[in-house]
Amino acid sequence: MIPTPEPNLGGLDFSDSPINQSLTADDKIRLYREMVRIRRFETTSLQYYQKGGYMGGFLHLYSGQESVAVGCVSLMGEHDHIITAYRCHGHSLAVGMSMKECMAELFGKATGCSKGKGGSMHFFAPDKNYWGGHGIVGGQIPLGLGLAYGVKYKEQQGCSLSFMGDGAINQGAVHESYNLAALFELPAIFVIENNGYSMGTSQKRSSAYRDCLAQRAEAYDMAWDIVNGEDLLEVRAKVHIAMERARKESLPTVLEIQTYRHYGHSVADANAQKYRTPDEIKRYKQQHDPIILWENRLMEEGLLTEEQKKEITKEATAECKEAVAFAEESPAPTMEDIMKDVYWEVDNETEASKQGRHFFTD
Amino acid sequence: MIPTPEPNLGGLDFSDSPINQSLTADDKIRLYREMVRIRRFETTSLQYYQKGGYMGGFLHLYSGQESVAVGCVSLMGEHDHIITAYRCHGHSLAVGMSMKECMAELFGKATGCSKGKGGSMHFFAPDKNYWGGHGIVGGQIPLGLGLAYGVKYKEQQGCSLSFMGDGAINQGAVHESYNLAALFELPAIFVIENNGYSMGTSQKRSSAYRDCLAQRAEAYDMAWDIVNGEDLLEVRAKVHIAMERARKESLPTVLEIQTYRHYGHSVADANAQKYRTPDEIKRYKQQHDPIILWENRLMEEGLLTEEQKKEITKEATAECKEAVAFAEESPAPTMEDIMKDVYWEVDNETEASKQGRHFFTD
Amino acid sequence: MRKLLYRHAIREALDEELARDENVVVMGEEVAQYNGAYKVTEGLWEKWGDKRIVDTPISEAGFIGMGIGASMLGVRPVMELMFWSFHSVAFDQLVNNAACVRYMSGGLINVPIVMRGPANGGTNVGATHSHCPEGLFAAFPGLKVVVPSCAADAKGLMKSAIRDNDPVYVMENTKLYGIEGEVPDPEEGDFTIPIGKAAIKREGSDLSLIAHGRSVLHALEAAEVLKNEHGINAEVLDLRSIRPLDEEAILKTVMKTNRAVLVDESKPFNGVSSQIACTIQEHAFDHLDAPVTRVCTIDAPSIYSPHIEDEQLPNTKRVVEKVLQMS
Amino acid sequence: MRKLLYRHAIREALDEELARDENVVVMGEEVAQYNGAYKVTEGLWEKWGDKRIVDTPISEAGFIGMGIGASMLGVRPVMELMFWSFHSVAFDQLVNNAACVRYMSGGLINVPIVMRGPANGGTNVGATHSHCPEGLFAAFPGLKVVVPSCAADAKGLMKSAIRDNDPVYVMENTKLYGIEGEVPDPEEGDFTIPIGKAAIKREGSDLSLIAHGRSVLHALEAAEVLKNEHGINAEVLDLRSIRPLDEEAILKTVMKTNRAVLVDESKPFNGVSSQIACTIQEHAFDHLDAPVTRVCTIDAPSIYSPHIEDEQLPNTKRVVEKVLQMS
Ligand SMILES: Cc1ncc(C[n+]2csc(CCOP(=O)(O)OP(=O)(O)O)c2C)c(N)n1
Ligand SMILES: Cc1ncc(C[n+]2csc(CCOP(=O)(O)OP(=O)(O)O)c2C)c(N)n1
Ligand SMILES: [Mg+2]
Ligand SMILES: [Mg+2]
Repeated sequence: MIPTPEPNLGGLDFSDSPINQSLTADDKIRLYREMVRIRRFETTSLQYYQKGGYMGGFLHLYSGQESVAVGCVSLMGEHDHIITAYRCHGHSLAVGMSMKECMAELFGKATGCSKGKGGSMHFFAPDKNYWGGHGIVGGQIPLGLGLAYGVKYKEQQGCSLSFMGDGAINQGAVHESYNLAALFELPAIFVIENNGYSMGTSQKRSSAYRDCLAQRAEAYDMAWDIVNGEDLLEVRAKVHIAMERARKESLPTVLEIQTYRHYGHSVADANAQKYRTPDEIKRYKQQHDPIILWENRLMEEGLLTEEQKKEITKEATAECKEAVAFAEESPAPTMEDIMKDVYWEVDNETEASKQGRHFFTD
Repeated sequence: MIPTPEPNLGGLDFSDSPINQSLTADDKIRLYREMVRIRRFETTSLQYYQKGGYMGGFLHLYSGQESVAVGCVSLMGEHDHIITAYRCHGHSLAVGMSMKECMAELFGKATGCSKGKGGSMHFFAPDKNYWGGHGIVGGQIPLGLGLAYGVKYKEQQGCSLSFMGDGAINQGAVHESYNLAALFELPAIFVIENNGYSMGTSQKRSSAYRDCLAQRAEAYDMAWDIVNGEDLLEVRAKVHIAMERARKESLPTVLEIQTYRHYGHSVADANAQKYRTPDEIKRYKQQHDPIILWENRLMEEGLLTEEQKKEITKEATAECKEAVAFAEESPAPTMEDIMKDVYWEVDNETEASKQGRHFFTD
Repeated sequence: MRKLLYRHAIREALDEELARDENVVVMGEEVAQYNGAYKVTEGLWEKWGDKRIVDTPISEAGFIGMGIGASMLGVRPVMELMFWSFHSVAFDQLVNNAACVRYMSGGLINVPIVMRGPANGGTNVGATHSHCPEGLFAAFPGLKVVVPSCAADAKGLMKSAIRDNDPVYVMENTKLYGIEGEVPDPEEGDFTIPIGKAAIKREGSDLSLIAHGRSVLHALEAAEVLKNEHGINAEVLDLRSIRPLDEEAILKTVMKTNRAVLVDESKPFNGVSSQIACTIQEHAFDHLDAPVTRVCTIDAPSIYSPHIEDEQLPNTKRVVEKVLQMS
Repeated sequence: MRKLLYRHAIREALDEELARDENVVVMGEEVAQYNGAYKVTEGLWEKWGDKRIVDTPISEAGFIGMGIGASMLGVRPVMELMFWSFHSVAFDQLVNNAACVRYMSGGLINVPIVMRGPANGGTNVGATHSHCPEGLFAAFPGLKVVVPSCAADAKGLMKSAIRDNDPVYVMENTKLYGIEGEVPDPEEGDFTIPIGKAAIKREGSDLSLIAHGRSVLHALEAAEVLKNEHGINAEVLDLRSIRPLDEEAILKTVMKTNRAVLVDESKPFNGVSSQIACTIQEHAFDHLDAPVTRVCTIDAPSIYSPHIEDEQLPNTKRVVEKVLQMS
């Protein structure tokens, strides 16, 4: 039996943990830059969404949760894989996707990361071990489990990180995956990004639980931990432990990372200021913004100056502007494009693709 | 938080518990008779299945598990409902269905409880608060939850008992139901009839768990208990507590009742003597048969004589014979019958049934 | 006549049925406190309270199964799927428990439940959120499938669905929620539309456009273009329900015009229109002057790009083109 | 030629592919230690061990999703559904993740997975266990659906399915598992059958019987009866796969015989045959001497009773009757 941790929200300092001690000043600035880039990207997306005529569908912003994606991805090595839900821009940029391909995707352009076929919820970069961006709540979790299965099958030392929200944990497929991960001893880490709400429903109104959501892991005799997501170092320290458990012992973990989203569920959220009080939102933005907290720490440590800070923001802003220009100028997918990327065999014009009718449009 | 029980398998004597003290001698004999009837029914079914030509499809026998259905059903009142999986003959007879309608169903006859449409896995008697008999593993659990919802909605003091196997607990729908039951505070009791195997797979090979399967309830801060199913009195004592919790406090419980099936998974189980050693089977049959154990107790208590015992067996045997005769003589469903019982509105020839085409056979 | 938005027509139907029958309960994700993701249930929770309007967690298999179980006891749940596309996580409950429990019990049980929500493409939400499963569910005997194309139908069919003693799956449309239409005033009496009756939405003589849901709007627009620009006089039949299906009305219009073009947002393989073409050729073979042809969604998963998604769907231009191609 | 049971032909296919490619892994409930509920995988666990032949818990959504995820990394899982009917609890993984992830990623990902298991009625197991979902899955672009009717096809198509880089759903049949057929000896070389090629199983001139899966057997038997008792010479076309569909072969036989009767174990609403009738009338309209008609499963949930279930399904008698009814 794996011992269960005491949920620790006391605000311990995780800078001592080896994985954090190894961070150079450059590393720390890089983490800062990543978070700022994500924040900027989201602000820019929002701006163009609201202008109208640039994007369609949904836009689920990641602002406020940056430390989670950036912290986790900063720990990934060659054989570590990541998959997430529809609130995926943060993870996408964190793994190294360019703002251009991401913005072009939002703009529905053929130069987008998914050629304009996926949209906001469906960014992918398999070459960066990043497997999306998935719209069906909880549906990505069995896939993430499969990534862990693949890593183990190929006898690599690696793991998968599968992200979901606090609402997603009530999907049956998630529990089936917990059981399979524990039973098959797969190097799978399930990360609950707990921002307190699934759309307009608070954690208490959607989930029955004992102390916290991650604790459900005990049902499967699986390790778990709870993480204060506003602290980038705590994220790194605790996720690292889980990743090492996965890589070295081939054992799964459920992690609940407490975080907050600054905006509504999506840009269309008509009740964004109703189910959460304006006070609550303000408090989180002012006191728990992971970027501000990290910035303060770097300032205190003397690693970041006011100028550097401005410079980083300026760069990110410029990058966004370029991305928008690129997206705007890019061509839209054509009618012929609609029929591509359905079957691998057809796209590759193999022998197999030449037998029978694959598509039923006249 | 609901305190979690110490799993108690020490063989305590539950005869003291009030619900058992209230049992008259007649009651105790009746319980015995019910179990014997079920055992006989199964033996007879098996016999006719093996003869060939009488039944089709699957036959999942309940022999060895009788104390579970009989113990649970003996506690049911007016507003208590029950639903189970495909291994349903025991529950069906326990709620008071006649052997005739059950045997006729196995024989695929129009006089069967489901008019020959359901077969072995699908017995129903809504007039007895019995909602089946369901073939998709775990699929009945949300329905059972809905029965609890209905009871609460109608402001009745009652509960639902939803039975499943130890393999079924790994279906996502079960977990969704656990969460909903706890969150909505529904009078739902989930009974895991743990016979140690799902088909050829032992508990250890299908489920990750800490101490036992029912303990997964803790993930939802739900009450749970583990029950030695070979002891009818323990079944009654512990299930009664859960039912009272449901009826009085409108709170759910997960119960794991340990039991054993004497036969293979179904009559077609080619490996029935492989994944379980013949020794194991023998041991359970000889030392843990709930009927023998109850019989011994009644004998010891002087409530049952050797003659009475024989008489009861004889009666059950005669009842089976009659049931077989009834089933044999009964007519098979006709081609017209195939089209009945699809839509309520059509069967009742309502106005609604007269608009448009409902069926697409020429 | 009084005009209502499609979404408000549905809300009115729910409100009236909540008042009529205390067993009616509206359930789904965000239907209560949030007023519904698409505001269909706006104000109902405030009016009817926690017992009648119930928010659920994101557990479609669990809560839909729960609704089915409750309906067996006589509760009459109206379950919202935020998108019908999410049927995929509750499929077992939808096609086995709801559709088959009556049959498997030899008629002892019935399941008076309504499942409702939007089922359409055209909103740039990608492949997983843009399924049109009306043909898929109509394939299961035991189920009824209704697809209203206008506000009046949305109200009248919803009320019939709630009173029906069998499971009825109502497929609404996010692109129609904001469209206004005439709906009789409740003062004028209880307004219902029987399930299984198609409606001629436009009389014509040269060919029949047969459609359901939002495609009816494209058919009507195309009929105008055909009339004005090509002198072709098309009849438009709105199926309104897919099962039961008003085959009589289908065959009648085809026998009148001798030509049919089916407009159907389904993907072409086994879309609703596949079944209808099959039926027409079987039962009106000698009346057909040309093969039945179809305008469906172009056969690929639904694309996101707002620049092109409308082209993947049936639209007025594609309908006109298809008609003009007819021999 | 060497004869093999249908189930052994599949096993041989699995065995050969396990040997050919170390990424092939067979997974499902009871496939390993139990040898498979229907003994299709008999002996494979003993031969290939725990890594290649994997027993799973009863968690179809979980383990099928897991297989899809692993396949994105290049593992090539062959997943058994003990019954295809259990698709209902894994539907999201089957129609969204397997079918759409390639599209939604703009082609960056592919899913080289096989899902296999029996999909048929006729074994008296009732409505929930007797679904024939080949038409249902073929409706989803991104998926391929294969339905072998004999041992050789079962082997040859299975091997092609495993080598295919897209998701292929192979629908077997418990009523065929025990039927013997000629299958080329492995000594004679690697035996595969391309997916998407129909096969003329009997030449004829008077009408075309078009079928797939077990219905091919009924069609062949009916053809014999028609020949011997009625002097009617029927051609029998076995579709072998539903998507890709060999429309060329379908149209060719119809243009030859000018009459088609479709034999299809699907329920009639949006059965595979609905789509095929729709296609034939569209593309061979002028060649048809009579409407395309169909013999499907009678339109109700599948009945249990062994006295009558065979009558609910297509069978030789019903095919002959349907042909004789043709004008
Ligand atoms: C199966 C399914 N049901 C419902 C939805 C609609 N939906 C999308 S996001 C969402 C809320 C999810 O909340 P959570 O898991 O907490 O993630 P967050 O949005 O907070 O990141 C809902 C209900 C969906 N996409 N898929
Ligand atoms: C969704 C689904 N998957 C698989 C099956 C096939 N199946 C029927 S019973 C069974 C084993 C169930 O074992 P358990 O839940 O322990 O119940 P028991 O048979 O022991 O009573 C399996 C795998 C099914 N009917 N439904
Ligand atoms: Mg959340
Ligand atoms: Mg069991």
